[in-house]
Amino acid sequence: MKHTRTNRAGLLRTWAILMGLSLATMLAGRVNENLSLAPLWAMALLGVAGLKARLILGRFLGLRHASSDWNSAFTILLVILQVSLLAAFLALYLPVFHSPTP
Amino acid sequence: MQTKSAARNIFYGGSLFFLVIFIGLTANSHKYIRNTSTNAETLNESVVRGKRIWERKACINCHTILGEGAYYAPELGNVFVRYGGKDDAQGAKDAIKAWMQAQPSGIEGRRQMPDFKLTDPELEDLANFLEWVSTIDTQGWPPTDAG
Amino acid sequence: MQGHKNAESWGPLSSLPGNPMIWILILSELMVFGVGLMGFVIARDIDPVGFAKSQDSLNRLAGAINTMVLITSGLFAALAVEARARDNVQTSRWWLLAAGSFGVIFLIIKAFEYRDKILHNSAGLNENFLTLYFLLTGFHAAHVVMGLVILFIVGWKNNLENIETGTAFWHMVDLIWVLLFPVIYLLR
Amino acid sequence: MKYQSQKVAFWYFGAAMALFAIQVLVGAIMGYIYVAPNFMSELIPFNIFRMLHTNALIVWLLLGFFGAAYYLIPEEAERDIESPMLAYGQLILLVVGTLGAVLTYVFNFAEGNVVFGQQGREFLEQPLWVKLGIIVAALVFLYNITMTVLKGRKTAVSNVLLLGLWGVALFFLFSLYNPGNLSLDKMYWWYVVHIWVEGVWELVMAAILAFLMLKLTGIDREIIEKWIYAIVALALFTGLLGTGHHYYWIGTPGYWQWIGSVFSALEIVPFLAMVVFAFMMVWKGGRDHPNKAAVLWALGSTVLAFFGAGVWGFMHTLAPVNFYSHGTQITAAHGHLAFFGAYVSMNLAMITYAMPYLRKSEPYNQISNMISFWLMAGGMSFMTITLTFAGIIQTHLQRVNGEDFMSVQEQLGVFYWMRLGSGIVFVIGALLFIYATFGPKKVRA
Repeated sequence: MKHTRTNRAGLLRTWAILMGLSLATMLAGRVNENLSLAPLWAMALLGVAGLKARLILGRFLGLRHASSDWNSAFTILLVILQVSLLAAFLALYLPVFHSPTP
Repeated sequence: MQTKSAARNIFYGGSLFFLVIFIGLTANSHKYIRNTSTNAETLNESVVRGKRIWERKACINCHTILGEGAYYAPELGNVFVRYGGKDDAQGAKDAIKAWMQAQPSGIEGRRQMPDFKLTDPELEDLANFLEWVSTIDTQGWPPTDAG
Repeated sequence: MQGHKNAESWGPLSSLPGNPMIWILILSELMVFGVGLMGFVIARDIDPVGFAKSQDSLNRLAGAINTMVLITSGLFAALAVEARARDNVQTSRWWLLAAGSFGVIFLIIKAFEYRDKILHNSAGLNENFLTLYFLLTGFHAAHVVMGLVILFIVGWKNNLENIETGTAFWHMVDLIWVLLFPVIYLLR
Repeated sequence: MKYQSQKVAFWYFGAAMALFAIQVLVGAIMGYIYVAPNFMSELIPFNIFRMLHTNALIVWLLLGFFGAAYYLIPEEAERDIESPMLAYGQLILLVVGTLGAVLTYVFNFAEGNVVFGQQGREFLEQPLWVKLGIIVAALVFLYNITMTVLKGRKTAVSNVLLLGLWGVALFFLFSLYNPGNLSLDKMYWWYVVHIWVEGVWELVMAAILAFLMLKLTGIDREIIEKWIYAIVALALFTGLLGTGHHYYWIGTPGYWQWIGSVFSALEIVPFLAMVVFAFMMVWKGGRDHPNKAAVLWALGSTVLAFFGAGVWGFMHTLAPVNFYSHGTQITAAHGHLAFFGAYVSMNLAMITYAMPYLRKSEPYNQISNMISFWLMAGGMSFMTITLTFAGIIQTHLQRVNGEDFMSVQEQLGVFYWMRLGSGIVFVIGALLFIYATFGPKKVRA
């Protein structure tokens, strides 16, 4: 176990980026409108979420002070998660699902 | 030493956290069983007596009920349904009683059910119990009437 | 005893900041919520129309605001560690209080959302959706409550390791929400 | 053996092994009844044998746990047991209760009696007076052990062990609650059964494993104790909500299908952690402990538990799979390997380790002990595989095609013959084990 040394400016910068990403998602998604996302938008949405999660891990949780193995491990984990979610989301576009909807 | 006591605290705290959630969910399920998935009105004394007979004859150590038990003899959670009780309740109950009374079959090479020497009222209670069990909302289980 | 096994040796986990147990927890939680979210998206594949309709009945704005509440709360938690690392105990306590207060705000918004959902508009919605919505966000909210308790404890037993470990839990709750929110509220 | 009072464990292990012998012999009879159903059917029906088989298992595992605690707590706390007399009294109480239960099941002399009649909920058939006796015995035990620990050195091993055993006693209280509503009955029944075997027993198992690793490998206590917390944390974090995998089809709400699937799927993780932990410790420890059989049992236990509880549990724990497999021979397959791997083997590991010290003999009766390991592990693995195949076929014919239960069973005869064969191998292994540990002392040449 080890302790991390962070500085305030860095934390504030991380916070600003996270807030910026959240606001951007909110505006781009026009939060209160009921629109279907095209595959590209879904990919962007999940990508941004993964990125935010990675930022929280690296900056707030101090993962970037750990070994590079751990850093890649968590990156891979998040990528696997978001890609699987995306794949499951896009599965609807497969012809199997193009049966007549009720 | 530091990290170990922290490890211990995380273990205690985390376990307590999950225990509280678990108890909360069971409390919710308790209410659900009472009000939604089982029928309190038909759960009369005869059904409860039937359940006690089911227990003291250790039926569960051959049969299963709602899938739990000994896998040696058929599932009885839906035996009432299997005997056609949805259309003819009395017929199904009579058939269950007749089956009980015909045991053991004594057929060579066939699994044997003991003769439990139940009286007529006891048979009635047991059949009522099995009828009540078949009305539990089990999320659609079992997949076929074979149990 | 042979070898020089130092007391801090957790094997590969040693190089992680904060208590290694918290990282085991973070990994497990990522798995639990990851599997839960997968279940959600797959259940959506079965009834996309019902899911879209159900999702439209959620208050997306409340969810988005809550994202920012938690992110800000995370900043405060991180500042608490930073203050404590400079041996500034009192400041770190203030930051923890700030982080906790934002956690409470999160829960209040959540409570309004739940009340809305339970009282008014659950009829005719996809049952899988509702179950998963309540399970995933409810389980997350339970973590927020737990996090508040932890923040209180580490504010009280105020040392650097405790604060690092306690805020790590808090960040994890934040992290989970960041992954949860878009999938449940936005993906459609 | 460093403390005189550890000797108590000898009698606990002896009683446990006597019941173990009964359990496996009854098991073999049941295996025979499966292929020759008329055997003894008028004299002692199958359901009586089943009660003996499962109850003997539960009681002997508990006796083993108690014995293990009485053996390892003095070494951990660095003092004698608070009261050896109480420990012997507790054993007598348990033996009397066990005999009482056996007589009640076989002769059924007090049927329907609230206090003396058997209470036929699976695994909890003990008459009320026996249940109360078990609770008293547990209280005596907890008092005895807790006092020993409180007055002595406190270690993570004794901490976890104590918590596990307190949990065993606490959750057993739910066995006294038996409502007339079958769904409620089942929901709280699992409070005992699941939270025992997939919760607090895992704590006991992990504590015993940690103790054995301490003794057998010479790895630093610091390292072992941190791992033990990580393992038991994973066990309870997944195991408590993992109870949900029993709440799919018994009248409980549908959300349990999600909770049960997710959390019980992760129940494999602590078992994997135990395998990794045990092998790492043995590999890194490098100390060549003379009791090779104990090392074999400890390592074997983690691996068999991983497969039996972990892999075989995972196979049918997801709700959509369980919908079809629930209550078939697949459950039987899983149950057998899980119990054997996790709890039987860990108990036998402890007995293998402790007996030479308790009997003041060198631990060199090992060849037969190690052979017994391979006989039991091999027999049980083969049994698991045959039952799995039987279960898969049963699931298909009965749950998908909807064929009648008995006609399906008749098509599974060949698997039941193979199961009987593997069961007999297991019985031979079990008897050999008892001979190896309790038989004539072997002195170093």
